[in-house]
Amino acid sequence: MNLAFWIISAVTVLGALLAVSLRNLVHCVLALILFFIGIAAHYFLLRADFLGTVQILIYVGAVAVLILFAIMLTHNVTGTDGPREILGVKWWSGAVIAAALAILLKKAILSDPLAMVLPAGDKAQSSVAEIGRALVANWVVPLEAIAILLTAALIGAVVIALEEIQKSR
Amino acid sequence: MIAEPLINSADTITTKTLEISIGPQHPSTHGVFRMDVVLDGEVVRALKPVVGYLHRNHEQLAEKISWLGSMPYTDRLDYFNSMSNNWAYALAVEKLAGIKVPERAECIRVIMAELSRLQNHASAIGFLLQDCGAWGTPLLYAFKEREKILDFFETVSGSRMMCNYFRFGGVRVDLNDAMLAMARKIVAEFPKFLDEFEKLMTTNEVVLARCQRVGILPRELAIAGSVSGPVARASGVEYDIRKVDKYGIYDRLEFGVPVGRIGDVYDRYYIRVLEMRESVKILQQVLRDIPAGPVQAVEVKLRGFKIPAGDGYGRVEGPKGELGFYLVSEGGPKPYRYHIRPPSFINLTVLEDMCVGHKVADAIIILGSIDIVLGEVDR
Amino acid sequence: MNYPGKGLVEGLAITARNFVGSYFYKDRLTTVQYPEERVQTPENSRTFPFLVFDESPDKPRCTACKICEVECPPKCIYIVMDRDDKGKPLQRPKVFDIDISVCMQCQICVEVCPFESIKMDNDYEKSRYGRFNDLVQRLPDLLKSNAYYNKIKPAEAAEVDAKLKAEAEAKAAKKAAAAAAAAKATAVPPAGSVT
Amino acid sequence: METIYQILHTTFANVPAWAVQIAAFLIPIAFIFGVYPAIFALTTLVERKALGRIQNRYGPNRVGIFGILQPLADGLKILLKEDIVPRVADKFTHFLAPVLIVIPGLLVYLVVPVAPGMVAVDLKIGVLFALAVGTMSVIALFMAGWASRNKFSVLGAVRAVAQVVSYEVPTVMAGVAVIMAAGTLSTLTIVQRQGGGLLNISNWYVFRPWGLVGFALFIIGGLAESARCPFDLPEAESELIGGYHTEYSGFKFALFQMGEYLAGMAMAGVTVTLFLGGYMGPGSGPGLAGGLISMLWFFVKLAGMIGLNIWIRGTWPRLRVDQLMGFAWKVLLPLALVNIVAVGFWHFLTPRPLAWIITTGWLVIWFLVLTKCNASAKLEKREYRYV
Repeated sequence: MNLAFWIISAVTVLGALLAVSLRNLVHCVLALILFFIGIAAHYFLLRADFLGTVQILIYVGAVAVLILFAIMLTHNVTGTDGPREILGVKWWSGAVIAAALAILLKKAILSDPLAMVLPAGDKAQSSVAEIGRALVANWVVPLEAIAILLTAALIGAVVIALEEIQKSR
Repeated sequence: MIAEPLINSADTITTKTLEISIGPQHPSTHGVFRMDVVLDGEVVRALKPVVGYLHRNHEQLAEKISWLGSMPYTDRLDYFNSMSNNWAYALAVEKLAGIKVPERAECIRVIMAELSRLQNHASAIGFLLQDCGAWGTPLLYAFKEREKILDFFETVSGSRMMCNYFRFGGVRVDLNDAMLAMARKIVAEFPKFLDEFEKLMTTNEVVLARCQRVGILPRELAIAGSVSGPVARASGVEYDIRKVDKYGIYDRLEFGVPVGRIGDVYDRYYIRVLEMRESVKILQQVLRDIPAGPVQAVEVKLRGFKIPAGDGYGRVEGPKGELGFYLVSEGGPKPYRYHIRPPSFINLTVLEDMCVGHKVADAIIILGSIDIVLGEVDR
Repeated sequence: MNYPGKGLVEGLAITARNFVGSYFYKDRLTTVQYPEERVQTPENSRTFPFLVFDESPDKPRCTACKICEVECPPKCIYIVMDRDDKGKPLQRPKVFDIDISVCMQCQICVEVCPFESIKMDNDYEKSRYGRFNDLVQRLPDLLKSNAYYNKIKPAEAAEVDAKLKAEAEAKAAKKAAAAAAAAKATAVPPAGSVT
Repeated sequence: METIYQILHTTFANVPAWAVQIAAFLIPIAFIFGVYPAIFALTTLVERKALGRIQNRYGPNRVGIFGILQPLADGLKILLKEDIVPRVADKFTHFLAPVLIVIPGLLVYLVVPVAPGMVAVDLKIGVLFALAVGTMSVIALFMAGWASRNKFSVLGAVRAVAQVVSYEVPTVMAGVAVIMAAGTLSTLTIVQRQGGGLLNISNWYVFRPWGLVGFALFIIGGLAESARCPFDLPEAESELIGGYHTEYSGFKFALFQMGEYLAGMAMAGVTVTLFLGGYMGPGSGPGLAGGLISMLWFFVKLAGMIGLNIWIRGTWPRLRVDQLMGFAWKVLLPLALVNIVAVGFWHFLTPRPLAWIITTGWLVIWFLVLTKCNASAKLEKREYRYV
């Protein structure tokens, strides 16, 4: 089981690194998608198949497309025309923040070995039913709040679109 | 005329317009024809038609050849219906030279022109629906009917599309009984095809959604742009040369001329369907009472045919619109000036006014609904 | 009863009828499998011109009068008259080329030819590999017998033959009459001088 | 996969466990890779012949007896075709796009049950997995359109992405209706729930009022997702020449075709599983004979769905982009939500006839309301006068 874990983690980290270092913006997004798929693979590895599928459905299917559309609206997408400095001042500040974060999380990462997370039986029951029951039973209020938020967002999108149609007619 | 590059469609995001050229090598421009389209997203902001790719210098050429010599070239103008092109040229020369055409030849001319109108309108709506996206089915049904008519043209004149069948003062070959029977069979089967076609497409919701209220040509613009033919009649212009000039024997035949009201792509489609039904009525009348007699005026010489000096303009109601020939003769065997009024070219001038504000997909259909043929546009 | 998808469903019904019909009714299926089956070309159909000869290929009807070369709109015919060794023109073409890549099959040459020597063929398989000299039909390729002409266009050929025969008889009759007249003229003076 | 593992384990007892494990894993994969691309090849031929017959002409009949070898000939031809990559194209993305378009098409078949117990992976979240993987093709479409640096391709790609994303929502909602009725996400149990009843047919979900609506939504969603007529906007020849695969030639173009056809067949497979009772048919059941008959039933239904696609492709013209979007958001999505409520009624109203009346009534009322309020495609009464 560990071998699969290390391979998938390597792919995910590679995706993340590429996402920040490639010149062409579209390639960065593709690397980001590779990263999302890597995370989905982790979920499948941990027998959380519902979460893995939802990860693919939401992140790869919708968020990545959103980012791609956002890129379409930017100008220098191919990254060849603008000035590029990778080792400028920003790089150092980034590294310092990352180091501080690592120290804080050290305790959580190293406290428990991997085994604890894996469920007892080798063939664990699918988590869909439990997630559904939990969502509707003791997490009902946040569920309804999110529902209202999403509806508001939907109505907002419609309003913006209507404005544009009024203007262009 | 090209719109300024940055259009500020929303106060925050400025989107650039996309300039693409549809054509000259494009699946749905009905020939070598280019449209420089400025797109804002999917919406057409500006459209400039570019023509001239198929220019063959026909009018200059005609001044070097004898009167009869340029008759085969008129087949290549609107290569979909060579019969009505021939008729327009023959009519212009007969008006100029004062030649009288025998009765049977006039009947044969009406038969040929109306048959060519049937196959032209059938292919026109076939191509229009092909542009709408129906995968070739309506087009091939229309072409099945067109094949029958082209076979009849080949049996009579020798060639399917380049007939070169009309002569000054009549027609070249007489119709024997076998050919008349063939024509009657075609005319009898045509309404069956039309009913099947109408049931397939006229009430189809997708066609309605795509064609209704798209590319509206207002009546005043149609008259101002001197648009002629089904495109004008769909917008409400009541003008059909067969009724105005009453050339040939059209005054003795009773038939209706359908006129629309709104003038969008759907009207232009349906006007052509109704015109086909009228042409079938005309053909039935002519085929019923075609008289016997000579098919060629006697006094027309084949070689050394001269026309007294002067100029004249003869026109015919072709399937695409008013096809006219303006000829100037200075008494010699060759015309001094030979000018053609091409309906497709003139109908094309209003293309931009119809397309602006619509989507790219609509621009293609509007072009299809005008039914242009590049041989006639570029001459 | 007009339910929302009525037009769409009717359209489907039509295509279904055509689909099924193409298996049963022969008139619905109009494809002709070209190399195996061929469409029988009608008699009047015309592709490219050819020259007719009566008895043997070296005596074509054509007298190289060049009327067709002059009248041809796209100017695709080139004729050189044959001369014997002393330079006297023979009524026969030495060179008769038709460039079928230029010819637009308009059949004006057939109408203006006074000697009924050039006619329209209806053999449409004339594609060649070469583009320049393959597509120019020389005199030997153009010459075809009158029998061939009768085979492909019986009605038209019969009409032409009848016309030619009538002319020949008229000329023979005229010559006979002229000969008779000449003979009478020579016969009478001796009688006249006697009296 | 578990059933194959048991079968193999019992028959080859002496073979070590891990070898049997790998074999049990590879056989379904081989089945999917073998059968479905073969069906794709056959579909291209059947489609061309059927379209031909609709248009009163023969389809391809030169290669092989009735044109049987035509797919082979097409494959060979496209292998030999030169693979032109535009100079300005973004090489890496241009190369990756065709690969990424085929993967989702094949992944969906993992969860489609072909016979009792015969499903590649018996995922507990089968339906959700099938629909989630369907969205991955969006990325490949965009990459193809963007990488070829051709204005028409970009237009086609933007249209394709908008279309697939906006038709994904009604399709998933329609799937939710079936999941509520069956109570599980696993495709195998969904199919088992549709068994029984008269001749194994009367329990299919398509014979329920809400099932019929769901079935229609799934067909329309399937057509839209695989960009087939009347929604073939992305590669609409008359406007955008080839859409996102204009700049592809050679085998990359064949991969695009395969990806599109496989996605279309995958949606057809999921529709058959959810609504037409997967492999349930008069003779199907466990055991060798029953298994074979049920497999036959599955492929007959799949062929029926593909036939419907071809039939529609030969008849209807295509919609415009804004009508397409309007249709998805203004008609299909509300209908799907209404359908979910209908399943709620169906579940809680125990007396069968009462449940039937209420759900049918509810759906019909909503259907009329929806068609009334966006009645754009009504035949305007046009009168033509004769001069």
